[in-house]
Formats: sequence, structure tokens, C-alpha cells
Amino acid sequence: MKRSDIAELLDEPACEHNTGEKSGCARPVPGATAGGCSFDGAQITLLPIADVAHIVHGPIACAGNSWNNRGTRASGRNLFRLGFTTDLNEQDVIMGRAEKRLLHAIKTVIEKHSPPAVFVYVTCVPALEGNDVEAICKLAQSRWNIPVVAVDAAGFYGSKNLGNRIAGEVMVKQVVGTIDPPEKPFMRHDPTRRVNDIVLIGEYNIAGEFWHVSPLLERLGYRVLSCMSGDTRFHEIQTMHQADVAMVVCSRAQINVARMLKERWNIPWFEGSFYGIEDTSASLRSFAKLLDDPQVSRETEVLIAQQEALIRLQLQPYIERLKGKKALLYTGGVKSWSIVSALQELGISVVATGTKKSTAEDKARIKQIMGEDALMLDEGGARNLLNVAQQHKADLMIAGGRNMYTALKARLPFLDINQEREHAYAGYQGMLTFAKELCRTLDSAIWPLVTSNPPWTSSAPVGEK
Amino acid sequence: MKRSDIAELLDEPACEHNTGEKSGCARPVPGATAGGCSFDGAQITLLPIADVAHIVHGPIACAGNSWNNRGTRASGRNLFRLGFTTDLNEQDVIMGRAEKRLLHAIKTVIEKHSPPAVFVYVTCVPALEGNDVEAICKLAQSRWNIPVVAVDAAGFYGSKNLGNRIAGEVMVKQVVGTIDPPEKPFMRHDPTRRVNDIVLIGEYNIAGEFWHVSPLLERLGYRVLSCMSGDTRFHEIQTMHQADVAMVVCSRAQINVARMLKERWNIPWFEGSFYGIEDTSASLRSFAKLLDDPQVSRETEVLIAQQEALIRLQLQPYIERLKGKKALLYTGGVKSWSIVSALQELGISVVATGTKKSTAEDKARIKQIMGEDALMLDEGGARNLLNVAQQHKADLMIAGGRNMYTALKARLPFLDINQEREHAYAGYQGMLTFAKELCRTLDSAIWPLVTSNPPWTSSAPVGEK
Amino acid sequence: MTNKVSVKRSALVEQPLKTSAATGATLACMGLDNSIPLMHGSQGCGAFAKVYLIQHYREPIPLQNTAIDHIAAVMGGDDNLSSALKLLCEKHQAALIVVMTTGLTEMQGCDVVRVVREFKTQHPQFSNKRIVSVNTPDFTGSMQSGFASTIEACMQQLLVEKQLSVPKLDSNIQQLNVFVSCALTSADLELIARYCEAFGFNPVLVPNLSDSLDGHLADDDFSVTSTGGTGLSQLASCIHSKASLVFGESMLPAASVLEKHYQVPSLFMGTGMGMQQTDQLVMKLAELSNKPVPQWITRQRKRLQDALLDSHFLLSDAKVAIALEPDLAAGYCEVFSEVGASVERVVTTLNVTSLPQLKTNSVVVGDLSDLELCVDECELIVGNTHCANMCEPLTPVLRAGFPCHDRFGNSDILQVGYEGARQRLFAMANLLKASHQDEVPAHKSSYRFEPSSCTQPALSS
Amino acid sequence: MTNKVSVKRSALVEQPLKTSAATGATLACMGLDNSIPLMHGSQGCGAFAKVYLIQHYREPIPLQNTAIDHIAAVMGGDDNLSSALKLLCEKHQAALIVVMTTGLTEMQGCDVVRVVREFKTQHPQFSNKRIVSVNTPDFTGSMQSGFASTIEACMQQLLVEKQLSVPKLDSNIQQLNVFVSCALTSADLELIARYCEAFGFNPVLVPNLSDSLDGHLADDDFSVTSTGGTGLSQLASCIHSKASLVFGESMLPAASVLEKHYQVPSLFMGTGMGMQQTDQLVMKLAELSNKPVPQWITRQRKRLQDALLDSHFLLSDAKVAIALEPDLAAGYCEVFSEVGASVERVVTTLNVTSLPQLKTNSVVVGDLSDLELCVDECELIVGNTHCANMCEPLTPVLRAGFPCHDRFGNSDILQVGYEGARQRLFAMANLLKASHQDEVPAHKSSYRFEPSSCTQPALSS
Repeated sequence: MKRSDIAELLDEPACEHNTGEKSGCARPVPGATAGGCSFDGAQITLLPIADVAHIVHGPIACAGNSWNNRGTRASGRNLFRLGFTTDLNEQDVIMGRAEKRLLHAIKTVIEKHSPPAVFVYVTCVPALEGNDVEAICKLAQSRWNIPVVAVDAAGFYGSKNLGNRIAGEVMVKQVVGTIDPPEKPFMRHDPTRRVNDIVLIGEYNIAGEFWHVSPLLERLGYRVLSCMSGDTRFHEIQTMHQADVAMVVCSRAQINVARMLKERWNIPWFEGSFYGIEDTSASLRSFAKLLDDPQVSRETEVLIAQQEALIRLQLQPYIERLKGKKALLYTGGVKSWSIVSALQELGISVVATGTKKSTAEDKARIKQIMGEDALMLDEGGARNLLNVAQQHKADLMIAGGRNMYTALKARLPFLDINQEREHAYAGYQGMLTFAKELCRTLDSAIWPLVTSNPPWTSSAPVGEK
Repeated sequence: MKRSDIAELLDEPACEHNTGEKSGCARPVPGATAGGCSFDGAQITLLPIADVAHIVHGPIACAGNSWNNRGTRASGRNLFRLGFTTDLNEQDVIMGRAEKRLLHAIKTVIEKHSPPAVFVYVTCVPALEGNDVEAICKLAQSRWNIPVVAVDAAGFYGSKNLGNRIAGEVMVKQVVGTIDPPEKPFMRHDPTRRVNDIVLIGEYNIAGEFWHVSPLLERLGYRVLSCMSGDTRFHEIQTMHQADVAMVVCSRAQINVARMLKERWNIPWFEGSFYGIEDTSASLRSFAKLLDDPQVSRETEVLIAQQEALIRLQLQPYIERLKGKKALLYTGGVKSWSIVSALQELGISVVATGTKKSTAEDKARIKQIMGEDALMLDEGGARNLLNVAQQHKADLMIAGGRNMYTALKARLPFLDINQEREHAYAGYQGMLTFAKELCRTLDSAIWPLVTSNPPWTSSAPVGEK
Repeated sequence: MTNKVSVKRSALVEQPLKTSAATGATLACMGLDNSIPLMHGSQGCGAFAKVYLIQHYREPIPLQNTAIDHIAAVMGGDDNLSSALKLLCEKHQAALIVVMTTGLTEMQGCDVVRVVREFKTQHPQFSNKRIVSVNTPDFTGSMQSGFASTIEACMQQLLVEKQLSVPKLDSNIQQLNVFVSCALTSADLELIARYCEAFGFNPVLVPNLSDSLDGHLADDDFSVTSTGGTGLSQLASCIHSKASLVFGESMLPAASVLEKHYQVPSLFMGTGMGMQQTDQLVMKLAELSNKPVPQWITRQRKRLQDALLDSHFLLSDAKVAIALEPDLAAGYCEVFSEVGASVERVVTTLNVTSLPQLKTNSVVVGDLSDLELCVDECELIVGNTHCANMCEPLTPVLRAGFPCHDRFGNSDILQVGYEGARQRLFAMANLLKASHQDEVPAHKSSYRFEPSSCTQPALSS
Repeated sequence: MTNKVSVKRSALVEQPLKTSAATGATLACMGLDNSIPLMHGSQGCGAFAKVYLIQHYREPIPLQNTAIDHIAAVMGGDDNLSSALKLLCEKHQAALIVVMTTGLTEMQGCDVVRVVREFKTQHPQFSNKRIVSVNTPDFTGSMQSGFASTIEACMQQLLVEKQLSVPKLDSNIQQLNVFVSCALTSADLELIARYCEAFGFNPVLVPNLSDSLDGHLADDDFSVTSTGGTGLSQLASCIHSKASLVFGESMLPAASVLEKHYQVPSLFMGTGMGMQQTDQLVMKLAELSNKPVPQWITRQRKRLQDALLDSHFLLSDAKVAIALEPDLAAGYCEVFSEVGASVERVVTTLNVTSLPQLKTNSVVVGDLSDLELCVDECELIVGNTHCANMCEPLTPVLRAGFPCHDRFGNSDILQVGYEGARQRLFAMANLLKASHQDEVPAHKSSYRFEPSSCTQPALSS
């Protein structure tokens, strides 16, 4: 990928990041940086397209360390759980045989697994070597007559976020619009009307959480053309252009996809979240509103009323246990606001939230929810997080898996909010799981034990909060 | 049970035990005896009637130590795997409430599990206390209108063998003949003829081994009215009187059943075994012969020829490995001869066999198979067995599970031949399993290791054979 | 609190959890070196107990019996007992014979003490043979109580009634008695011994299954007596010990014999399971020895803390149940309670006085069928092989207690101390992991479509 | 024999078994006390390795990286490395920084040694900082080799090139070096140390994961360096040791540095698994120390013999397969071979020279998909979580190797010594037990009849 292309992607016009002070991203600091690379981001975005053969083109580190270790779920064929890679060795690199090897790999995967499409992920080594992966993919596509898509997001191009965007752009440019879905069927609950088509962007179906939402959408007569990307298949991505409405779920990382769907196919879109009762309801309302269909709106209100009444009743005992607790939220800034409001519905206040990747707009939204005194952390890092937690007497940390042991070693209750988790928090029912899991760690009997010093030492308890 | 009844059972007329020098059994020696009691024997015989509710009437030791620990298998309802017991406590015993408790237990089991029948096993404590279990069972039977059968075989009455007989006698006297089977269906392989009805006595379907034989019987057009007792149900036992032929499998313990079937219903019977190729074939031939049906005989010969050819081919590589080995066989004498011939077919010679419970007739049969020099062990006991094994350079011991660790601790390969085993040795296919399991232990790589002394000690290897 | 305990006395037991006291007595005897258990009953009584223990331990059990037959049942079994004793004394050089009764001989009203006394009078050449008798009628108690009674009888008959002569104690040796219930495994005993030794104590384990039934291949091919266990001279030295640590409530009466007659204080350590009971043990050892706690013990505590942290995501708030004898049930309740799991129900065998204190929502003195109703709502059960047969594969069962004949290495399972708690927590968490079901069932919308029903796009789009 | 090894070089790897050398280097660094691993590559390189190790160990991994971005990728990464070193030296008091390369920086042709030298020249205040560099390009080797190379680099750069000053050795101390491959767990290391100590030796474990990644809760809430592991002064003292015991073939080069430069003899101990390798270890320790073998070790050997006896009914003749890196695969082959199991296939990562000697029928240097064909005929597989995802529930998988993120307590698994072999045998036998299918499928004859079709008997019969 050319440097100008990278720069362009960093400069996403639809994204409010760019209206604020932070345009693009600062360079990471050697020796004091964490977080994934662009390849990681691209892979996270596209891997959940479950029937595609995803080939990681590079030496073993990229696939070997990362395959099949995330919480995303899919029904049907799970080809994405395999760890296809060209596993470039020294000979391949020195002798310049990487391109040839890739072509053979594509051939093998097609012959053995007959996937509907092949995605090839470029990684640092072939990128630096100057492999023309695009050309090889084209060659393979014409030879074996199935789509072979190059995803050019080598790790050194930049952050995970950038990778998300590259992946989205590749899909819109090369996959979306290549077939049409079948004619709209009639609604099951009202056979006089045809369904409305929607797409979701940035929903990964972690721990199957989208399956809490999917039944609601079905009841309202929505056909989900594609969920990009969680429990979806290649042909569904191909039909996204026919959507009546698009929703960008939580993450701003793929807002470029929504913008391009709008530009090319005039699909209206909104940003929403399925975390928390209010946000779930708001998202359902937004679909109806953008469709401008009063009947759908009425039916939506009925569903919301039912669901909210039920879940509020179920949540009550948990809210009793949780109210007044303080959380430190560190998601890197991506979906902070949606989690913050979900927490507030449970009576938990957020003492600080990560905003490393947030813009002024994001921050304004957070202030709107959290109040003017909201503490925003521009710096992550284990030491800093623990200091903030201690100063603000946080009762727990909510963050990604790689910060889990930071929290635990500091005897701080912890909730995993990232890709690897095994719990499903989306939708109304997910809120119940969210509450249960919060109670599980917060109220656990272990805390007095793990904060206790051996009784034969005289010093004060360690990690006392 | 009266002492005269016990004496009568010990004096089984159809049993060749009584033509020899050993009539009945000598009293066991306190402090130097092993083996189960009559209750154990009765339970082993009848428990495999899988849909009956078997209640052990006594304190916890009798059921608590023994329930559901045997290898017998049954298809369909497995009520026999539960451990029903009256669990008599001190109060019951002192206050004489055991009979009342039993009646309640019968009521409870009928109401909760609706079994087709209830069997009640008398154990030492209620027997000594003089509980009239017979009367209670009659009362229960009339009150709840299903068969309730008392099995009066308290442990102190005598040996396991005696228990087997008591159980058999109870079945014949109280259960067999109470219903008729449906009309004989036509043979599946020849719809011009009706099936022949047979029964098996003393086949326990250990590890499902009868399922190696059952398909053969089906192919020859035999309907097995009942297998007493392995994979059988109450109503099948009830119809045994309609058999055309009965087979006593291996064990002489229940020869009284065959005798009574003959006396009461004129059913011809033979003794046979399904261990070994020759004996399996001989047993199949015996059915045909007693039926005196030339067509069945012809079909039997065809089947035998097929099966023998196949199994001999499959066994060949194992015989290569096994031939020339020497086994010490200790089954307590019960099915020695059938195992001896099976071993000989595999090229294994038997250096000695247990004859503690054998008669002159049995011994003659063994001599006939093993030769005049056959060593017969009238005394069991671990020390004695090991001495014999050592003197005769036996390569392995074949015995019951309770002798397993005797052999292993002496670094002697071992094959379990008893009730608790998990391998199925009956029929032609069982012979293959038998050979495989013999090779598994005999050829195991562990023997040089477990006979090796630590290299830092200078003495000779222990347990050297 | 007491209303949470219910004692089921249905006339019908469906899936027994307990087994006989005489079986426990046999096991206890296996923990006393060079001894022979002699069961006074029919040969079946002996055979059942023997097979039960063999299947659990995968070791030979040299149990003898007095072979009460139909004649002895009517005429009385005294002669049988007497001739069994004679035979054993003549043939074997056992240091100790333990005679245990059964339901049968108790029903007969056998007075074992008298028979033994008369035996010694009639056979003066055996008057020095050490014979302990214990009443273990099958209609009273359970394995746990039979095990404990046997040790109590040994304390009383060997030490108080002075069948053993008591050695002088080397005053340099700091000795502790460790009374251990049958709830503890060989591995447990070894660890407790290591803890004691870390403070300079020489522990006398009573009984000591850790070197008899730990599963080792002895040099000799066969033995008619127990091979390993507490030696009688060790046992005799117990009266000089600094204190008795007692693991398992059932062992308190045995220890109190020493307290009463020899002023050796009894210190109850619970079942020695979980962090708090281990803290208590370590503190007590430090106090008794006046020595600092060694670094490795402190480190093991930290490792347990880490295990609590790691496993709490699965185990805190988990609903579990326990089907074990009281001592072991109490221990597992401790571990579960410390990690925040909710013990919905304990099914146990004996109505001991401490049941109301168990950290659980309800206790039933009954049988495994009393677990049936709560199996569905539980994520994990702790119990024996029978329990597993009943609950698996629907609900995972952590194997513990007796009998466990469907697994190897029962003696190697570590339950006590910081190490044991860590191992048990991981084992529990791993069972939950392995039986993990996806939280949300897959939802396939009826509007989803297959590639075959898609069409080529109109050129306009 | 060599024809049984096949090296698969298909263009497509489907289910990777191996992972990068740099991941192994990171792990090795965690076994050196107070050190910081610094990965010279893009931030993704670091993040992937970090998450991989965190998920396996359930411990924080303080791995840093040089954050090569699109500018540095083109302009070269030397400045990034230099500024990373500066930042780490300024901010933290690490005893050691280990710089490992990646595919990216190796492609760039980065000369780490030169950059480090220049860094020290440019920043004289850090000239005493100990920095070791190791080449671990992603396109060469695997976790095992990266782990071993790191220790070899430490030996060379710290001891031969004398970044460390070497202490005088107290002549009373009998010291042994113990080089351990990443095949061994924390529990393995502890046991080997116990064996050494039993003969009066002070073992220096290199590296020592047994007190850094054993899962303990430290007093401090957070550390930027490894917490525990071989101390540098300990490492320096290695040159005075009596000998180096080497566990895992991959560690031979590291030990041979000491042999070559300091005449410390290398003694190869295999992977330390199974009875015969343990016999060899014990004999060697007895020989080096000239001391008798302690009773407890002799007893553990007897316990292993008993475990072989008990488990051979299930494991002898069992068909099994192994998917592990070479060192660990070799160890499991030993255990299987001793119990008479037939290792149908070993799938491994590197074509090391000893592969033809493995006790197996065939070896494939390839990926997990090379196991597919033999899974159906095998009763048991040994492998990692990915392997389990592929084979279970059809065929049980004994967890071993990396990564194992679906189980707790990976560090506590004991594999070496008599104890480890016993535990592994029981674990294998238990897996077979748990996955046991009835040998004969139930046969229901078509002639069987139901009660409803029966009739009342004619009175005549």
C-alpha cells in the first residue's frame, strides 16, 4: 500500500475524529507502547466471515500466535477457525519465492476446501519485500474463478484501527455490490408487508452476543443482509449495497464503510450500540426512524416496552448489589460511551475512562454522559491505570483481556470487555449477563482472602483499596 | 430358609458334583477364607434382570459395598443399576421395625419406579432376626398387584454358589411359567419356518459379550426367550418354560435350573460354553442336535464354517505372539474347562488350574483337555498361587479381579476373567478380544521396567521370572 | 441455622452414598504397619469390603474374616473368632490384629472383648499378641465413623490399657501427633507431614495411609499384613508428643483419649482445606515450634491467592453441590466458600453435630438420590464414582471420596494445604471449562438466505 | 530409520503447530530475574506474542517493543531500537534487557549488535547496562529454538563476552547448572531442583520459570520487569559449577558455551521424562555427588512401577499420537514407549537431527492438519489447545505444550522424574477411562418381544 493511501485512510472524512484536535494518529513510542497492528485490525474485522478461506501471507509469527483465539461465534460452516498461512521460511524470503508460494497456497485451499472466496492478508515481511499480492490475487481469481481478495494491511502500516478501516474499504470496493439478495420476503408476523433490509457494521458477535439481538430484529421484520463481521458469510457481504439502513455498532473504526455505502448506494446510516437498555432501545428506534415507517415505529415501541419491562424486573436484584460501585473503564476509547451508559443503568459510576483514541467529539459525548468532571485517560499503561484506580477508589476495572492480570495482580476486580471474552453482553438479555458477571467479580468472596497478608507477617494488608 | 432346604440345595441331583467325592461344600476356614456369600451369589444371578426393582433388605454393608460395580450390560431400562436397600439402622433392628420398613420400601419403589416386579434379597441381619420376608412379599404382591419375590439367600447360608442356586430355584418356582411368549414368529431368513425358542442359563453378558453371540443365534432362527441373567427383562424370565432347548453356560452353579426346567416342562438341555472357537461351535451344534432339525443343523454348519474361517484368519498374528506361553488359571474352578480350551486354541498351555469347587467329573474333564499331568489347585490363596506360578514358570495369571493385584505386585502379567472385567470374550469375535488382551499384558513393554531394581542397588532384579 | 439440616429416613435408599463402618475399620487398619484386619462376620462381609477397597485403591487388601456360616449363625460365632485368631497368630507374624464386628455378629450379641480375653487365656503362647477389637455393626455409622472408631479403639486398648510398652522419648525430638480422617488422601498426609517437618517437628501420622496405600511396588511380591503405616512403637510414642493435630472432626474422640489420659492437647484443624484452615495450621505450627514460617510456605500461600483470582471468574457465584461423608464435605465447603461458589446442597451420611455449621444452603443426611432435584441447577458436583454415573455427562463431577473406581491415582489427589486448595480450584475450573456450553444459542433468522437464491446485480446499482 | 521422518513443505499451512522464535525468546527472558524483553518489530509483533503468553500462563508479560511503523519500515528501525533502549534504561532499573528481532527487522537487515554498541557509546551513562541481543526472525525456527537461542546468547554475551563480572564461588557449595527447555513446566523445574538438592547440590536453573511464571500473587501490584527467575549473579556463578545438566536437546548449544569456554561438562538428560531417563538422572547425581540415593527417590521409583502396572491394561498397545515441539515430543515418546503404547505419529515443528531416533512409527515436520489422517485410529492424542479443538470430543487430548489457554494450572503439570511419569500415566489412563465406549454395541435380536405381546399361560403347562 502506498504511503499516500495510508494517509488518506487515516484522514477519514465521515469521522468526527478529524473535526477535533487529533487528526490521524501520533506515532507510537518505542519501548512504551502496546496494542495491535494493522494486520491484527484487518484480521479481526474480516475473520468472522465464516465461510471464507483466510490466508495469512507471511512468516509464522502472524498466524501462529493469533489463530482461533477470539470469542467471535458463527453458525454453519466455520472455515475461519482454521489458521491458513503461507508460513514463509528463510528460503522463501531470501530466494524471493514468497509470491509463488502464495499462489500455491491459494490453489491448495481452493482445491481442498472449496470456499466461496479467499482473502489474503499481507503482513510486514512480504510487504517489505515488495510482493505484488494484488496481482497474484487477480491471477488466482481468473484462474480458479472465485473471488480472491488481497487485504493489504501490513503490521507496520499503523494501528489496529487503521487495519479495521483498510479491511472495511476493501470489502466495499471489491466485494459489496457483486450480487443481489433474493427478493424481499414478506414479514412473518405480517404477511401483507415485505421485510426491511438492514446491515450492521462493526458487530463481531463476541460470545454470540448478537444472537441476543437478532431475534428482536427478526420480530420487527428486518432482514439482516449482513453483519460485518460476525456470524456472516461471504455472499451476505456481497449484498450489503441493497440495505435500506445501515448501523455502525459502537466502534468508529469502520465508519468509513458506512460513509462509502452512503456515497455509493445512498444508504442512510446511524451510530448506535446494543450495550445497555437505553442504547438498545435507541438503536431499534433509529432503524424505524431512518426507514420513516410509522407502522414499524409502532411495533418497535411495543417490543421495547415489553422487553424493557421484563429486563428491568430481572435486573432489579443485581442493581441492588451494584449501585454505588465505581468502575475504571479502559477500552482504549473505542466503545467507551456505550459501556458507560450501560454501567450507569446498573447504578455504577465510572470514575475514569480511556480516551487514547478518542476525538474532541467523543470526549464531548462522554462528558455529556458522565458529567463535566469525567476523568479521561489519554495514557494507558498498567502503572497509570492502577494509580488512577487507587486515587479514585475504583471498585473494579473494566478493560481488555491483556489488562486482566494487571488488575488481578493489584487485587482489583475485573471485567473483560474485549474480543476474547466468553460472555455475551449485547441486547436486553445481555444486560442481565453483564450485571451477573459484574456481581460475580465484585461480590466475590475471594477479595478479603487475596488482599490478606499471611497472618504471620505483621504488615498491613497488601493491595488494600 | 430352613437348614433342611439349604442342605437340599447343596445336594443338587443333576450335578455331577455329587457323583464324586465332594458332596456339598466343606465349611470355610475362619481366618483363611475368601470369596463371596450366598447373598452375593443370588444378587449376581438376578441383578441383570434389568427392569426389576432389586431391594436389598439389610443394613448398609450389603448394598453399600456392592451396588453397580459389575460389568454386566443391558439394553433398555437399567433399573438394576440403582442400589435399592432398606438400609436398616440400629433402631430398626432393636425395635423390630425391619419388616415394616421393608413393606414401606416396596411401596415406595413401586410408586416411584413402576417396575414390572420387585425382588427382595434377605441378608444376614433380618434373617437372624427372623423377619418373615416371604409373608411381607406376599402381602405387598396382593396389595400392589405386581410380583414381589423374596430371595432368601442370607450371607451366612453359605457360598456364592449356593446363592446362585437359591436364586435359580426361586425363579423357576415363582416366576417361570407365569406368562407365555407371543406365538413363534417366522424366521427372517426363511419365512416358511417358525423360529425355535431357546433359553440360556448362567450367561451374564459381562462387558456385553453375549452381544457377540446373540446375532449368530438370530441368524440361525433362534428366539432367545430369556438369558438368565444378562440383558434380560422380567417378562422374558416368565416365559422360559416354553423353550425348546436350554443351555447351561459355563457355570455349573445353576444346573438346578436346567434340571427343574426338564422335570417340570420337559425341556432338553446341554452344558456348553461360548469361550473359544471349538466350544462356541460345539454349543451351536448342540442346539441343532437337541432340536433334531436337520435343516437347522445344515445352516449351523454353514455359519460355523464361515465364522471359523474368518476368526482363524484374524487370530493368526496373535497366535504367533502367544504360542508357547504358559498360563496359571484360577477361576475358583467354575468355568475352568471352557477357558482352558480357549487358551489352548491360542497356543497357550495351562500349567495349573483351580479346582477348589470342582468335582471328580470336572477334574476328569480337565484332565481330558489338559492331559494327565494337569496340575489342579485345591487351595487358592495368594501365596499359594504365586508359588505355583513361580515353580511352573507361568507367563501370566488369569483369574478374578480380586487376585489382580496379587499377580501385579508379583510382576506377573494378568488377565481378569471375572464379573468386573470390561472386555467381552464370548463368541468368535470375543476370541479376538481375548487374544488382544492377552497380548496387551503379556507383550507389554512395562515388564522389564517393573522387574528392574533401581540401578543404584546391586542386588538382582526382583520378581525375576 | 439448624433448620437447613434434614435427615431423610425414607424406608427406601435408592443410591447409597455411605458404606459400612467395618469397611472404614479395615481401611484404618491398613494405615497401621504390619497389621491384619479380621472381620468378624460371614465371608461375604469380608469379600464385599475387600473388593470395595481394592477397586478404589488398586492395591491388594489383606483382609481376613471369621467365616460365620449357617451353623455358626445359629450356634454363635465365638469359636470362629477364636480359631481365626489362632490361625492368624500361628501363621503370621503380624504386630497387630484388629477385630471388627459386623451386623451379623453384633446381632448375635458377640462380646469380642471377652472372646479375645478367653483366647489369650486358652492360648498362653499368644498372650502377648496385640489384638484390638472395635464394634462396627453395619447398621450404625459409616465408613468414616468405622475408620475413626478403630483408631480410637487402638488409642484406648493399646495405649491406655497398655498393650504397648511406651518408649522413652528422645528429648531433642519435637514430635506432633497428626490424627487424620479417611477424608484425606496419601498425598494429603505427605503434605501435612512436610508442613510439620518444615517447623522441625517429627509428625506421627495416625493412621498413615501415605506409605501403605500410596500405590508403590514393594520388593516382596506378597504380604498378608499391611505394608507400611504407623508403626506400633511410633504409636506408643504418641503419648509424649507436644500436641495432637486433628484433621477431620471424626478423629476428635481418638485424640481426646490421649488428652484425657496423657495430657496431650488436641488441636482441631478442620479438614485442613482452604486458605483459612491452612493459615490456622501454619500459625499453630509456628506457635508450637516458635520458629519462623519458611519461605516456601509463604510462597505457596501466594500461589493459592493467584489461583483464587484466576478461577474466580468461573467459580464465584457458581452453583455447586457436594455428596460426601461429613469430614470431606466440610473441607470442600470451605474451598467453595472461599472462592465464592454457592453450595446449594450437601448430601452426607451421618448426622454429626457440626452439620448446621457447614457453609452450604442445605444439608440432607441421605443418599445420592437426594441430589437428583438439584443436579439440574448445579454447574458442578463433588462426589464419588456412583455420583458421577448419576450426574455425568450432563453435570461434571469432581471425583472425591469413596468409592472412586473409575479413575486412577486417587491417592495422589491433593486436597489439603495451600497446594491442595490450588489444585482443587484448578480442577474445578477445568471441569467447568471442559463442560462449557456457549452462553447464547445460535439464532438463525428465518430471513437469512443462501448464495443460491442470490442474483446478479442490475448494472444500474 | 530416517525414512520415517517426512518434512512437509506444502505451500499452505492449515492449522499451525508452531509459533515464532521471538515468542520463545520472550518466554526465556521471563525466566531471568528483573529483566525486560524488548521485541524489535512493529507493535503487532509484540502484542501477538504478549497475548499468546498471557493466555497460556494467565500472568502479565511485561514485553516491550520498538514500534516499527510505516516510516521506520522504510527508513530503518535503528532509531526506534535506540530510543526504546534509552527509554527503558532511563525509566526502569532492569538488571537485563534482552533485544530480540522479528521477521520485519531481520528483513530490514538490522544489525542489533551494532545498534546496541552505538547506543552505549552515545549514552555513556548506560554503558554498564547489560543488554543481550538475539536473532529471532519469524521465518526461522520456532518457540523452542527462540527460547534456546536466547539462553545461548546470554551465555555468550554475558559470560564469555563478560558483561557480567564473575563472583568467587564458595568452595563448600556443590553447584550444578540445569539448562531447561521450554518443554518443561514450573512444576518440572521444582522437581528437578529437589532431586539435585537431595544429593547436596545447589542447582542453578537456566532459565528459571519456576519462580516467575508459576502463578503466584506478588506483594507488589505491578512490575515492568520479570519477577523472579535466574538472578544474574547466579548466572555468573554458572562457570564454576561442577557440571551442566541439560534437559531438552534444544538447550545443548547453550550449555556447550560453558563447556567450551569454562570447561563445565554438559550432561544431556533427554527431556527427563520416563523411568529410564530419570534413572539416568539419579545415577548421574549419585555419581557426581558420591552420595547415596535418598529413600524418598527410591520410593518414587516404586510408585512409578506401580503406576506402570496399573495403567498398562489401558495404555499398552494403545494407539496414540503426539503434536508437540521436538523436545517435548521426545519426552512423551519415552513415556508412551515405556508403557507399551504405540505412537503412530509425531507431528512436530522443527527438523532437528534427533527426529529419526524418536520412539514412534512416523514423524512429520508440519502442522496439526498432518494429524488429521491418524486421529480416527488413535485412542489418545497429546497436544495443545488447538489440537484439542480439532480432535475433541471424538478423541481425547492430553493437554501439553503451547498454547494451552483452555485449562488452568499449566505451570503445575508435572512431567519429569518418576513423579511426573506417574502423573502423566494416570492422566492418560483417566482420559481413556473417561472416553470409554462399551466394547460391544448392544444387539437387540429382532425376535425379542415386549410384555404386551405375551399371553396368560394355558393351564396345562
